[in-house]
Amino acid sequence: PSLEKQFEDFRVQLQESGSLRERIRAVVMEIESTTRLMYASLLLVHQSRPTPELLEKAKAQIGVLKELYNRLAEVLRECDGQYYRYHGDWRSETQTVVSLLAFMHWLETGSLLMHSEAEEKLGLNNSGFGLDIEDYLVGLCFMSNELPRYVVNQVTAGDYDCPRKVLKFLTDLHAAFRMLNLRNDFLRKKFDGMKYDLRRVEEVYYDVKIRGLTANGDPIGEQGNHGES
Amino acid sequence: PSLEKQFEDFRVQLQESGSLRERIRAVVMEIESTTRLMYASLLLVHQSRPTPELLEKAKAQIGVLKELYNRLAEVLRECDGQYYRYHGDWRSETQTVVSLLAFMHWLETGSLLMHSEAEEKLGLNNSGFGLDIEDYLVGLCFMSNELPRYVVNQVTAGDYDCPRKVLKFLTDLHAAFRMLNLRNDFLRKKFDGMKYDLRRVEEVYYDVKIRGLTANGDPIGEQGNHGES
Amino acid sequence: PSLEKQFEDFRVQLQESGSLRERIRAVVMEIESTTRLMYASLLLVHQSRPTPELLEKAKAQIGVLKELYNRLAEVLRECDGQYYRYHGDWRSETQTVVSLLAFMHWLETGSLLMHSEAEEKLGLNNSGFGLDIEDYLVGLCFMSNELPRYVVNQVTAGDYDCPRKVLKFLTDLHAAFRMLNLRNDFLRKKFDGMKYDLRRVEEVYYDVKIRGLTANGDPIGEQGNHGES
Amino acid sequence: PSLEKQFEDFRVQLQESGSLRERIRAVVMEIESTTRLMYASLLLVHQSRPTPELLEKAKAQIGVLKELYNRLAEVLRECDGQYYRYHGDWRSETQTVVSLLAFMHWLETGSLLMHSEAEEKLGLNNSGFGLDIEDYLVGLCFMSNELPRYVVNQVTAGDYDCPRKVLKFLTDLHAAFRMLNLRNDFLRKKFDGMKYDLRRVEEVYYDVKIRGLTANGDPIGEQGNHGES
Amino acid sequence: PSLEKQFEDFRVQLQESGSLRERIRAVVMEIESTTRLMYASLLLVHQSRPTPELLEKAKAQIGVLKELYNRLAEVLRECDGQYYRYHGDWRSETQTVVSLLAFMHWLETGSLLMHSEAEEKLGLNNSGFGLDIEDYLVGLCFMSNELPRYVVNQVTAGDYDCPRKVLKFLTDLHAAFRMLNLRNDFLRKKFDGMKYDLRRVEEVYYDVKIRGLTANGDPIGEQGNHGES
Amino acid sequence: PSLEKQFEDFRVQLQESGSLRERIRAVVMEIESTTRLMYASLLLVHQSRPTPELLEKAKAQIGVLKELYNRLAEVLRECDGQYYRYHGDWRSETQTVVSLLAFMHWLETGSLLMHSEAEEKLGLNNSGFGLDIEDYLVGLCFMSNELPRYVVNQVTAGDYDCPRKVLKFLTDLHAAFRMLNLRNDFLRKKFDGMKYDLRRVEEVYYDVKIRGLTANGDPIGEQGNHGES
Amino acid sequence: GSAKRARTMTSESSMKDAFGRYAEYLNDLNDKRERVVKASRDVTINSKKVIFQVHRVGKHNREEVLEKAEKDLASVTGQYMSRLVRELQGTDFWKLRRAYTPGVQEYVEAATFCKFCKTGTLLNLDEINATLLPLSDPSFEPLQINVLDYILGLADLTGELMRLAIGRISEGELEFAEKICRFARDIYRELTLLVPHMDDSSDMKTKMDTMLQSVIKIENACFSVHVRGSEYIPLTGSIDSSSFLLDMPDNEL
Amino acid sequence: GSAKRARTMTSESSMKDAFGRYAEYLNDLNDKRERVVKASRDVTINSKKVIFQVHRVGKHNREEVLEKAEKDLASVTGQYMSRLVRELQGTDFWKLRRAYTPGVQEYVEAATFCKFCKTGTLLNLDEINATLLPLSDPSFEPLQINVLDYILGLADLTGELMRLAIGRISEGELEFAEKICRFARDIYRELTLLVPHMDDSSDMKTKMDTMLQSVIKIENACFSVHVRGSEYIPLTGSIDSSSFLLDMPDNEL
Ligand SMILES: [Mn+2]
Ligand SMILES: [Mn+2]
Repeated sequence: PSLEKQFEDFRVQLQESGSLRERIRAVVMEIESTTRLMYASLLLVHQSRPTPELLEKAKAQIGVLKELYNRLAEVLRECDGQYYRYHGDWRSETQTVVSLLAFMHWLETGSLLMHSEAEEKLGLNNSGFGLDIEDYLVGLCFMSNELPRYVVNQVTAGDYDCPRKVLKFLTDLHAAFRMLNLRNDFLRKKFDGMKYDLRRVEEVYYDVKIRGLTANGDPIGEQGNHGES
Repeated sequence: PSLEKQFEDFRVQLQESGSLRERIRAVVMEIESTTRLMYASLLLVHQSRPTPELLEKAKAQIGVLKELYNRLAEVLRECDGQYYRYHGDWRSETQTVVSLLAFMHWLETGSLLMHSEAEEKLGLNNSGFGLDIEDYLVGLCFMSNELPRYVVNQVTAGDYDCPRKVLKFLTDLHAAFRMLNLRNDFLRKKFDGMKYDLRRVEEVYYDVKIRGLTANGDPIGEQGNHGES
Repeated sequence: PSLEKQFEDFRVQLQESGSLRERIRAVVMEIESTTRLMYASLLLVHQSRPTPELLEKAKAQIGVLKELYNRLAEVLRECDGQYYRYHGDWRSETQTVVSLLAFMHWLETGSLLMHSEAEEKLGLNNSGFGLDIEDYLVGLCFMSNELPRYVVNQVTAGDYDCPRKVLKFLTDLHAAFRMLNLRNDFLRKKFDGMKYDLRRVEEVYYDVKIRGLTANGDPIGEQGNHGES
Repeated sequence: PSLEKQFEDFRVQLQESGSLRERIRAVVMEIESTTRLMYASLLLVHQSRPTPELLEKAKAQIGVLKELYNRLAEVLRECDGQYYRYHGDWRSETQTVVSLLAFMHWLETGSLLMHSEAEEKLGLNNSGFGLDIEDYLVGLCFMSNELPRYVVNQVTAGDYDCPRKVLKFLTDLHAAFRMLNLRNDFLRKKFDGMKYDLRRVEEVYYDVKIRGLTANGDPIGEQGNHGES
Repeated sequence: PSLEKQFEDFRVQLQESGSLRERIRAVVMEIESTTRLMYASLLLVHQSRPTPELLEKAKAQIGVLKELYNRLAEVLRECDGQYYRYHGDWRSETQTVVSLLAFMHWLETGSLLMHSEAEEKLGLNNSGFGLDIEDYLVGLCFMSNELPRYVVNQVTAGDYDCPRKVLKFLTDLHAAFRMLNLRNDFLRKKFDGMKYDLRRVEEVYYDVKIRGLTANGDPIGEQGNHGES
Repeated sequence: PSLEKQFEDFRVQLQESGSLRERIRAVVMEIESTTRLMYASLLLVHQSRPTPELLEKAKAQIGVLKELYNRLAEVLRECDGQYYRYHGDWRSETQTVVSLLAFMHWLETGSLLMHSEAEEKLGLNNSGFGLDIEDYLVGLCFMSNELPRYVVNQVTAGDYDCPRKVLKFLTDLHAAFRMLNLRNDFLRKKFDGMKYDLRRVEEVYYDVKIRGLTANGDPIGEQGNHGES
Repeated sequence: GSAKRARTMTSESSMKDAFGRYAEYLNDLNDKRERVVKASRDVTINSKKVIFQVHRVGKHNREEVLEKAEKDLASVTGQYMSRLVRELQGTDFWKLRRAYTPGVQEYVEAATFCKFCKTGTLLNLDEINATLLPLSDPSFEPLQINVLDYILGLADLTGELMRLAIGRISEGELEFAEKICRFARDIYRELTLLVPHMDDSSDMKTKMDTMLQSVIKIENACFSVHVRGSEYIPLTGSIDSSSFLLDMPDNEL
Repeated sequence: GSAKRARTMTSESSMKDAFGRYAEYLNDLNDKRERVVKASRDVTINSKKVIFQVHRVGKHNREEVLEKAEKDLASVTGQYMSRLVRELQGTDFWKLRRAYTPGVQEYVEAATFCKFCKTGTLLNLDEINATLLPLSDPSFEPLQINVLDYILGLADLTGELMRLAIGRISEGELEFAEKICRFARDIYRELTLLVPHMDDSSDMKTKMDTMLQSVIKIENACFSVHVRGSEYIPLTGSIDSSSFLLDMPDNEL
């Protein structure tokens, strides 16, 4: 009898935990689909100089995300102290969210999106439901992965000052990361990849500089072709 | 008796299904060998600017393929409504067929081979035997994988306008794919790889443009930008 | 424009197919949970001689299954001729269903559940939605896997006639299967396992016989006479 | 400055979390080494009928474990609400602990170690640091894996009543588990294995019973049937 | 040109080898199907005392096999010295053939089918196409695997002299095998299994002997309870 | 008793070896952290022309390293002749050390740090604790990987003589490496990468040369368009 | 200037000299490794033969079979282990361990297997190493099998013990089978405590799983004999439960 | 009866005789396999050395380096391949193929690599096999490398060609690099058509993937040189796009 009672209790608890997971999954799928939309908008920066309109469109989704994280927090509120039990279920999507927010922030302001700013944008700074630091850092690494591509396409489109700016930003970011004593885990692996982004941006900066394509010079097309001189 | 009767029926049905499979297999092996010949011909586009003769040779095989798919359709006609039962037996080969047709089509016309065009080329548009959409899409992903290599070799052969054209094409294709909400399956994985093709073509375009290498020796500025055309 | 139109069509079709899959998944999960209940009831045959009540309880679920397969058939009705496209989504559960029905049928009647009987029980014999023969056969193999355990436990419980009956049944079933010319696939592998079930039942029959524990002999101890059954 | 400040904060937090992990690791390694000693002691039950002395030796380690879990709880107390963040670091060892405790408990009392009893033995019932239910259940599955071997060796040592007792225990445990609706995860996989333990014990019981080997030499019939007691 | 010529030659050679393989495969499939028939006949020995008619039926197939191996040898004759290139294509089937021939031979004569006798039966002793010794030995192991089942069923059917004969035979065979030094390969693994066959036959032998069941005694069913005799 | 005694001895020995390993690990972690500091200093050469001060700071750590290797040698001294048993524990870190020392040495002297010089700097030349030659060679490959980046950044910073110097050095180093016969191991893979470093440095050398950017010329930014100079 | 030029030349040629030495070092090392691998293969294949020889024991040929096995083992030691020892002379044994560990493990397996069959006891590492001492040139440090290789070889031994036990039961040597069972259990239990301390415990963990399976197979065989024996007591009226498994008298077959 | 007994005895002893022969057969086969494996390892390691030697070519030492490589290759043939040939004498070559295929493949790789560097052409299988003929004892059927091993060796060749191409570009030998590129592409294309006909095409498929990667690496290197060269034409005013990559004059460094 006691044994059956115990397993009956377990059944109830496991079912509750299972249905919680289902509800988390539903919210996370919406988050995923929202980031997909944001990403589709942001992809256009690779095809032309980023315009305010383009950013506006992506930023419109931040409110949606905030709402979704709010719902996630509510779901989690039911099971106090078990944030990290289910953390794995939204980790990867949240890292993507951070990378997009940080990229947009940099496009607008040229500076790094702080952890507290990210929390604020997602309405996470209060209560027990925060933005895990490692997720934030992984998100920054993902953002860094986009920068070489961005620089290459900007230069192709004639923006010769871009490499310098990105290089400055990435050098600082890389230096800041170097201060951290990372464990041998996922974050460490992602950070190791940042070195290659930095190197690639240096190369582009070199390409531009050795050819004298300066920011205040004329765009490639309008300057006399350097081959002519 | 009833039991034996039943298993006797099963024996007959399984044998029929088995011999059907054998016949499908025979046709599919011919399809495979035809695509291999086409592929070997098309490999020559990497060695010089593609000439009409080269394409002609590969195109000659399309008729063979059409004939083979016709035979496949006939075989399948016998077992109504079981297209998807045997689908796995010709999937992978059909994806390769699509990738080759789409590549050839792009070489000739510079545009994407539509699903209906692919069906038409293979004589599939009628009746119950069509070209599965996912197979078509996977085929496009395979074609995309060939493009970076193609661009590199065309530039080496002196065609400096090629990267711009390919980039335009691939950017559009990639954007179109992004609209699809793909499940976490084989197609999704193949599509994820397309990003790297795009990135590589962007790099090649950058390499050409940063050096002011234009198709006809004119400065870049006077040509259309790929975002515009 | 045409390209976008095409991909828009694809998007719609893939979404439809995706939601179809979701609906199938919902029904299949219910089937799975119903078989779990049936299995839990049937497990008790290993602990005592099967009583009619025990079978009654399990049989009560057959109606539920029939209802569920009816719903599945309705879902599938929407996509004519694509039965086998989604077949993989309910295969494994259906094989379990067959194994349970066939086991119950044998307990009741001592004979094999025919394919048509299985279809009838599940309300599948009409329309385009039938019971795949290979699924039926795999289900029989699963049932066979339960028989050695059943025989062992029945003998332990004093039923010495059981091995003879099971041996007869299994020998016939095995012989019937041998008539089929199976491909080298999952079914073949499962059938190969049936040999071990047969061998084990032979061993138990031997154990009983060499010790003279006959059906109409005296019970091992002073327990109720097995000769009555 | 702000960026550096932020990363300086991160450095501190990551270091704290890292040193916490180091401290957990140190305790866990001691737990592991203690369970290894217990396991080596318990292995002796396979060599003869288990004597109280043998159990005494293993039980002496329970105090050590309790002390270690106490230390673990203290370490965790520092980071409120992050139990599940570090849970993975002691999971597997705790499952082993449960399996050993439950095996010893069964040897002594013939009944299942309850979750609350396990917590009590390890001094975990208070405060925020409890025994995760899934870990407890996995531990029970591990214990089940030991039972067939135990039964075999006890019979060899002349204890013919052991199979009956173990079969009764395992049948009940298996039935209790079946009530749980397990996700498709590690626990589910381990539970699926329990079926084979049960089957093996049934076989051993059969081997003993078919030969009329009873604990006190009486015919089987006069003993209780495992289904009854 | 020379390069293409060479590869063209290769292609021809490999294609010839491929078609050779197809022809081998056709013969091997017939061999397989013949052994299936033989096996089906021989299976009946498990259901009753082996009668000469039963053996006759199986032996009738030996001529078919001889003819098939003759055809195989002819096919192989075309590619001199490449016996072992294609060996893998008929290995497994030949091992089964040996096991059946050896079993039948033993049923008839009570002695082991020698390697040279097996070759003779299959018409292989001449020319370059022989019976590989390892295949012969593996075949013997397969035969050994059938013997415990045979003995059990014979005793059940009342043939009490069978265990003694099989035991003598298997003991000798096992002793002979022990003369070999094997690598850690398939044959070694199969030979390892023979130990268990030997042990099982021995057990049956003693079961019969201890109960005083003699060769010309009555069938088990007609005996009294073993406790009484 | 003898058996237990022996294993007890083993346990003691292995535990000692385990604690030795712990002590090695402690030293190696310090080495790792020291190289991290050196690397952080040296990274600045990518951001500006290397100044003596910058090198001074990095060189200050060499003494620390020497001290640490001294401690490592002392630890190893206890287990005579087991250098290579534990070698894997400090291999990777030592390769990094060599790469840093060799880079610094080259910055200072323009020549290659010899194996004996490296040993001397680390105080390893005496006794049984030396610098493994393969580790030394891998270290050189790591150093080579840094050179393309260094050259690119130096040119960007206006040092146009750097490519010539690096090219000369790397050409010689590569030629020297070609004297070795390597296995298909880690070193071989690293050496394969050196070819790409060499090619990249060469490209930069010609970029500078073709544009007539001379060592004592103005930095790129301040010079007019390169077409004019 | 030409002074600078000269320096470059010197450093260039000194680099060449140095790399010439490195090349020589690597060539020698690889050649030696290759020779050690070959010697190790020979040890393996011949140790396996010894193990097969031991498996030929029966009730009536015990002495002669084991004698031959010991002679064979001695010749593995004298012919093949000694070559391994010679090849390794003057090397850091740990550096090339991966090249010879398979051979040494198989050798340990064979030697301990022989010894157990002969005496029922475990051949200790010290005892094995003592037999290796005379093979070394006295001017070098002698090759001694290390603890790890010994333990790894011992782990494989259990598989052979299992095969042996099944065979012994078939021939009615029940007590010997029980002795094997106890011995295998003891080794398993002792190794349980050593696993976490092994230098690389991952492959040892796999071996432990295989070992446990072997032990369980032996136990199952003993179980089976036992329950059968118990059944026979009332049938035969004898309490000697092993008598029914004695070798068949010749005249009966 | 005793007649029956006698028959049993005979069959028993004839069984022993037969198994004695089987044992001898298996022992001989295993010993031979072992010797072939060793010979194959020697061929492998020494063929690799030849390949390293070929990689030492530069613009100025071409003749001497290749001469030495050819001499080394000849000694691999004479010393090690000949031993392999001797070991295999009188055997069915296909039976032991798995034991020697790694060595033969590496040998094909080395021989074709040498030949390509020397002449820019592909060394045919017939040509290789012709050099093996004299190694055989005329009384046996001569060992000839089979098509499969030749093709598998050729597939590996592309990796070495890739390394060679990168190096040649570094030294400014653009035309040679382009020649390598064409050659590698040709081999890849030809093999594409052979893959499905290989006896066991699975490992060949992996090799094809690796090959394609190597070809792409060569193409990328050629691309890179080309775009750089095109940029330099207007800068240097020269149409000789390769001149800028000539070896640096000594006095400049
Ligand atoms: Mn072994
Ligand atoms: Mn190679």
